[in-house]
Amino acid sequence: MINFALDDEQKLIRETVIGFARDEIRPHAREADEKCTVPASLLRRGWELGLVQSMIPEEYGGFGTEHSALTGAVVAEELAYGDLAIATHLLAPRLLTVPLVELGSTELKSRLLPAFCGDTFEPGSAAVVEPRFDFDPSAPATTLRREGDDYVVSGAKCFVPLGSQAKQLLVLAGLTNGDGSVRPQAIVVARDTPGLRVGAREQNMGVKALETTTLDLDACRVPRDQVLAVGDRAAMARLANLWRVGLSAMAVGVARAAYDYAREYAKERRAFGQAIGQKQAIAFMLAEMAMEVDAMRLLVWEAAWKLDRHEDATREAYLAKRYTADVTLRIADNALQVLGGHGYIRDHLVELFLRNARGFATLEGLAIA
Amino acid sequence: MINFALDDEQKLIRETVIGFARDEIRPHAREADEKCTVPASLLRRGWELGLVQSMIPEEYGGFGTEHSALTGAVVAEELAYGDLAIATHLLAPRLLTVPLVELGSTELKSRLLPAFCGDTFEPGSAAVVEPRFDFDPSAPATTLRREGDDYVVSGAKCFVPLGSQAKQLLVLAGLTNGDGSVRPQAIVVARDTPGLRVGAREQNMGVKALETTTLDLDACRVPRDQVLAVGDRAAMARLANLWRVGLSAMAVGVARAAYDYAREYAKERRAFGQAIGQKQAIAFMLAEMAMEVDAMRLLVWEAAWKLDRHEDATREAYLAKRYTADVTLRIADNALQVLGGHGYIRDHLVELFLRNARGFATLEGLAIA
Amino acid sequence: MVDFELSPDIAAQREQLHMLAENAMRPIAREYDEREHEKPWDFINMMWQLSKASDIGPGKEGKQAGKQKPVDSNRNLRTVIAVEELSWGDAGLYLSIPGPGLGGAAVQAVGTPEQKERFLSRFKGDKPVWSAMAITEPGAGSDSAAIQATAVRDGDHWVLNGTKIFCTSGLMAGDPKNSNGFIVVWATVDRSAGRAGIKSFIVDAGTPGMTVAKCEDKLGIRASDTATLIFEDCRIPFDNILGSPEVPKTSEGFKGVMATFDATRPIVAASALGVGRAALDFVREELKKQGVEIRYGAAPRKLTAIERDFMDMETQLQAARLLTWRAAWMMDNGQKNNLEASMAKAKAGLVVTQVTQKAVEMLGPLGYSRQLLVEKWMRDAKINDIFEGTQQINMMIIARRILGYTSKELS
Amino acid sequence: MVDFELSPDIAAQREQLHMLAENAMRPIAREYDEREHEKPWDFINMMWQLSKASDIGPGKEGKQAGKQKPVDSNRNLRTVIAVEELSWGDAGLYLSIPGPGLGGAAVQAVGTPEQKERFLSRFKGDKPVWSAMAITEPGAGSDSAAIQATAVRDGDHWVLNGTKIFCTSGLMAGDPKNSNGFIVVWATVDRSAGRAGIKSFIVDAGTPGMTVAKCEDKLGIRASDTATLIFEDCRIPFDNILGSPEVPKTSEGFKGVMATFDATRPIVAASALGVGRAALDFVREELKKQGVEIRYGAAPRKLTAIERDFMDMETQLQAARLLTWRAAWMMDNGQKNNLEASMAKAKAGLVVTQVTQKAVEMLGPLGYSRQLLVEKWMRDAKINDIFEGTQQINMMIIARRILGYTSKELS
Repeated sequence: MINFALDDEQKLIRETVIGFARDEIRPHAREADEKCTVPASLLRRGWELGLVQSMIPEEYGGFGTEHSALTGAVVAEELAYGDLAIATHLLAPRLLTVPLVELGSTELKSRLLPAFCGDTFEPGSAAVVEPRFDFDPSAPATTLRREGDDYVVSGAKCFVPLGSQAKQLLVLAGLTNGDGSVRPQAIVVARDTPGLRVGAREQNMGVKALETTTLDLDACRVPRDQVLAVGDRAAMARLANLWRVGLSAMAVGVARAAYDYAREYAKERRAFGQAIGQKQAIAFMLAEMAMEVDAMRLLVWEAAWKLDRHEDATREAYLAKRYTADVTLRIADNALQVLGGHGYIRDHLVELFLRNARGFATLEGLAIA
Repeated sequence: MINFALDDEQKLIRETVIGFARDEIRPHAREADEKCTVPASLLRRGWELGLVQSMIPEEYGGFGTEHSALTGAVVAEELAYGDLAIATHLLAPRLLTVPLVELGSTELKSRLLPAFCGDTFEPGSAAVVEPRFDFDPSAPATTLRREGDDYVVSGAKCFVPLGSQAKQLLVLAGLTNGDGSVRPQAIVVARDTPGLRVGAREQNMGVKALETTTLDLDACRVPRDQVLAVGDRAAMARLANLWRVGLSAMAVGVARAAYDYAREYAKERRAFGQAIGQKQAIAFMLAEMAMEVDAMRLLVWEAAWKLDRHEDATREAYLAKRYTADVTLRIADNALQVLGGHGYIRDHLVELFLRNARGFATLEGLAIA
Repeated sequence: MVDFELSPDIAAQREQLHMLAENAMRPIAREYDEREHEKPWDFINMMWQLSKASDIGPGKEGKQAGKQKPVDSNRNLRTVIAVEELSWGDAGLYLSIPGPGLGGAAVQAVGTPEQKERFLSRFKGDKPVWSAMAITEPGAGSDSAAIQATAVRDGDHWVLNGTKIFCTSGLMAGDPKNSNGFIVVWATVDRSAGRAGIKSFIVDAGTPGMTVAKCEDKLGIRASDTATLIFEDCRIPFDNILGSPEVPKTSEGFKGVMATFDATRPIVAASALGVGRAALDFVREELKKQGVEIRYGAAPRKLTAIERDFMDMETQLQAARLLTWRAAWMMDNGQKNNLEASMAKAKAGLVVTQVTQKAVEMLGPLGYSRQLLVEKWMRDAKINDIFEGTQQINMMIIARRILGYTSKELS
Repeated sequence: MVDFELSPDIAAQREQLHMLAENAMRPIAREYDEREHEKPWDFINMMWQLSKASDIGPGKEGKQAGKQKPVDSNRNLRTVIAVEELSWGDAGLYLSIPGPGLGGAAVQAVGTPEQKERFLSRFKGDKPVWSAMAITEPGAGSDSAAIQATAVRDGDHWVLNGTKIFCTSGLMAGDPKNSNGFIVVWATVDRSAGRAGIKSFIVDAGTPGMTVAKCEDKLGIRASDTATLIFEDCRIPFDNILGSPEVPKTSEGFKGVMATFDATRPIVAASALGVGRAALDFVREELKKQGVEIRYGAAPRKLTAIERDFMDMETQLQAARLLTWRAAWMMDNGQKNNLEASMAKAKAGLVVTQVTQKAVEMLGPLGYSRQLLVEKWMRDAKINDIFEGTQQINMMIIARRILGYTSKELS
């Protein structure tokens, strides 16, 4: 039965996050980008929202609310509206906890989840992307092979959020099938595992406030129960789709941030005796932004909804990610154009939105719905 | 030494063709499309311009002016500006004569060329396109094989201009190399060759006034000297590029026709108390058309210029054809949009420009520079 | 609670209409494109019987569109789903289907109970009946406020004068030989009042003084007539005015009239979606035959150009579809959807234009040939970027909404 | 006779500049992006010596740009070729090169012999000298006619007041610590006269009353300073006005001032091309390493997505390049190129923005990283879509030209 309205609980969460993004995140966006760090106070306040703890079952210390990709998408959009780097930092622990809750053994969960139910921000992470031109998340070059009761992981990763802080990381590796084909497999690896080396902090064009590092895995030995849902293709596909929906939702947030910024500027700024928003060339650009922000959100929601029904959402999630990456870039670029020369100056946030927007086509597994 | 100016002779030819396109072709464009035929009077008057005869050497009865792809591009653009279907009909004989003059044996030329130097329009044609989804001009499915002193051609063609009228046709076939790879090879085939069957007239979305037919070749035997420049890859590449430049130039003509039509309409038509051309949304569409028409022409001229220097122009000609096909479609579509509801009505020519414009991405070998 | 699944009854209706589109529309689609200005009477009569017999089908749409608080709480959604299926069959034939259409929608939206009884009851009869909306004038294009047609009160009559063009189904609704229909005509009762002076009037088919002057030759949707209507001292009963005869100080009344479009724009968007999906389905099948697979989830660098083109087309169509469903859903839920209706129309009109143009290209020489319907879909599709407000008009409406500008501040 | 081949001397100059770009600019490009607001003095001094020693190099551009009938009949073409090569090296460093720049171009275009002698001779000295153009104001973006800065005559002086922003090289040209340069300032002598009242004035570096208030933090081109200049009762000699002090009835004079842009817009376009080509060259190399070949001539259906993307980027850049060469060639041949200059600027600015953005994506994770220069090229590129008239301003100019509208009729 078609319905475009969030339920009351989702509306409530959204309201909370909207306020937090507006009052706490946005005011720090510029400084965080310039200083390449997220202020600790912000992490503390963000942690108090319980966005990480909420979906962890009560037996492990969480609130035990059922995981919903749609709710996750709503939260991700609103936080990213505040700032993408701060949003990805705040939600990074979920990169580990969500797969754990869904796929981890009871033993593994009771060993790792309680750490994420404390009073202070607990870093978590996932190592998905690889530093190669032809990186393919469906067939990672990082290898995973069985050795006795354990598994051994080897490979190189990049764009690992909070790489130097997370004590536990979810690593995406490739398990070679009998026919030589490779299938993706998620494993939990502790940072102190012998052979694991956290590389230098990366310097990227955007998302600068989020610490990302490279990661080298040199024959890291992991016990079998840290390999999640071995051989369960559907589970791994679902995981990839949760990543896609998470990042797509954040793209919508960034696009909306750029659109709102440009729209307000266009109403204020005057030229040729009018507000520039009264010029069709500007007005139509803004109209397209408004239309596409809504269109993108609906595509993301549809994919999230399908995930929440535990159906295969590969097509929807994949197409939503491609679409939001392209359109968000165009919107950010047009937003900068609306501001003209002022958009090129770091006094305004649109150039930051543009740098962040450009990341979506490349980034994978930096957020999860 | 960079120069963007045509020489005096080219300017003279262009002036003549501009006048002809404006006074003779354009007035017949709509009726020709509705009746699916080009009036004989137009063919007679067009023939008198000597566009076909000019580059045929004097010894065969022509004017003997040296063939220039650039001049050919200029002529093609201006004729197509008048109407694409009429232009392709008028220039169809060149599809045979140009390759003949460049690659034919003296014997073959003296046998076939004089027919194209008479007082009345002499149909000629080329059969390049094949009725298949994955048609590839660089590897035609139509086969050509050696048999004793002769060659034997078999296959099916479509989009053959003047298929039922041309006594001689240039046919593009695939000659299989030793390594099994196929290379394109042009051959001259007489319509009365046993095994050759001209199919029914095609019904297409656009270019309706030009008769195009299918063509079936069932083991057609052709003497060796009708196989042009056997094994000369460069010659065949040049031929393909001459086709590309010819069609690209016509695309520029169609784009310019649509742009001019929309611009004049926008100056006349009033809404909301102004000429609609005074609205940025319309004005900027027109500005983009003007800019792209010039950009397209320069790309086409560069490719033609390279062909006239007898250098390999594959990259330039191929890219120009792709670009002009895409941009001309967009321009025609925007031109229709400028006219709004009136553009959708056949009282105006823009819908015709749109239908014709859509053909360029698909058509090959329908014109030659 | 967000849900993207159609309710079982709507899903079932879609199934029925899909079969109808496939079996009754596709087979005659080409014929009535080539035989422009001839009417598919067998199809028309069949659709009329069908719409009376069952609760499904287009006969209902118009009657239902525009209701703010409809009996069927999914009426507008049901309509856009139905229209997509029928337009998947053939957009021109869909538009030729008898029923209230835009004219009826206007009566439904702003008519008095008496008017609804007097005019909408006809759609329950045995013979096909059409009604149409006449707004556009030769001089005025999209600028509804610049309407020149006049309505002058003369006792208990209105006297209409003026010329209307681009009236969809005007021939079927306005010529008594075709049906006992009516035309809703926009005219001004006080030109000095601008938008505020514009009212709509119901003119019965065959009313002396109203003549169907001509039907346009078009690029596409040729099964549907697009008529020019001329009004010369055309006298109609005073009661045939829709809404109040008063000329208010503000242009609120005009806004009311314009509100009809909030109901009809999603319907146009839905028709666009149907044409676009027809092309997409055909291309998908063709690619499959050619062994071209669409690898959802593949690394961007591994995609082929044609594979990515297909994905782009598919995504664009789905984006337009969700905007359309949302606009209809909002109306079903009594929410104002002026902004969302224009978004749906603008997006769907543009997307279907591009998708069908691309489809022709993707099919190579065959795509350009009239052997297949793809080239026809491209011609049919373009109208959706134009009527019920061009792309530009809808972008303007969106822009005014988001920027909070009046039509004076942004035009 | 149409010819697309560069003359041997220009080709040779391009070769030299390419080596210079590769060896002197690329190695320090990242450093001066990271160390914003620091100046590459070694590079600056080297370029100054170079431009004095040889006839090549950027030192000449400004001096040459704008001449309607130049001595060197290829001067403008030579300039755009040179600027593309230098910007291929690094756009920010190119903009930081000492020389007449826009200010000098204005003096060259409309200055008196005396003014040319007095101001342009400085560029022959031993120490690097910059000049700059100050037009934009905080309140008035692209709307040159709305300039608020005033110039009031006081005996044989002009007194300037106002604030100018986005002045490229304003710090180097306006601060005597950096060079014995000058700023060409746009100000109105009669606000009531609108465009007609706008004149340009030459202000020497260090003139009391002119202060460089700040330099902007930018998205890209960080090696080049973008200054804010404040004028408080800044007194300059009467003779420092460019052109006539009279306020004509028409805005012809203003048109004259604007004409400078006909010479400078192709130069901006050329700079855009250099950045775009840097990205394209890099992607080509990378694709080759990855075994991705670009198959020109292949059937459309056989192309990979990335292969087609590359072809599109390449074609777009070449289209922009040809428009740019044409605009320069026209000026070299004494033809008015106002329309063509705007076409070149609009096309090149848009194309390089899109090409560099795409390049980042095509290189995957590495493209987004500051290890490579690609992300920097994307940041640098965008300025070309903005300064010297934004994309929108240039489209407006084109539209006015083709439609024959005045700035009143289309704004």
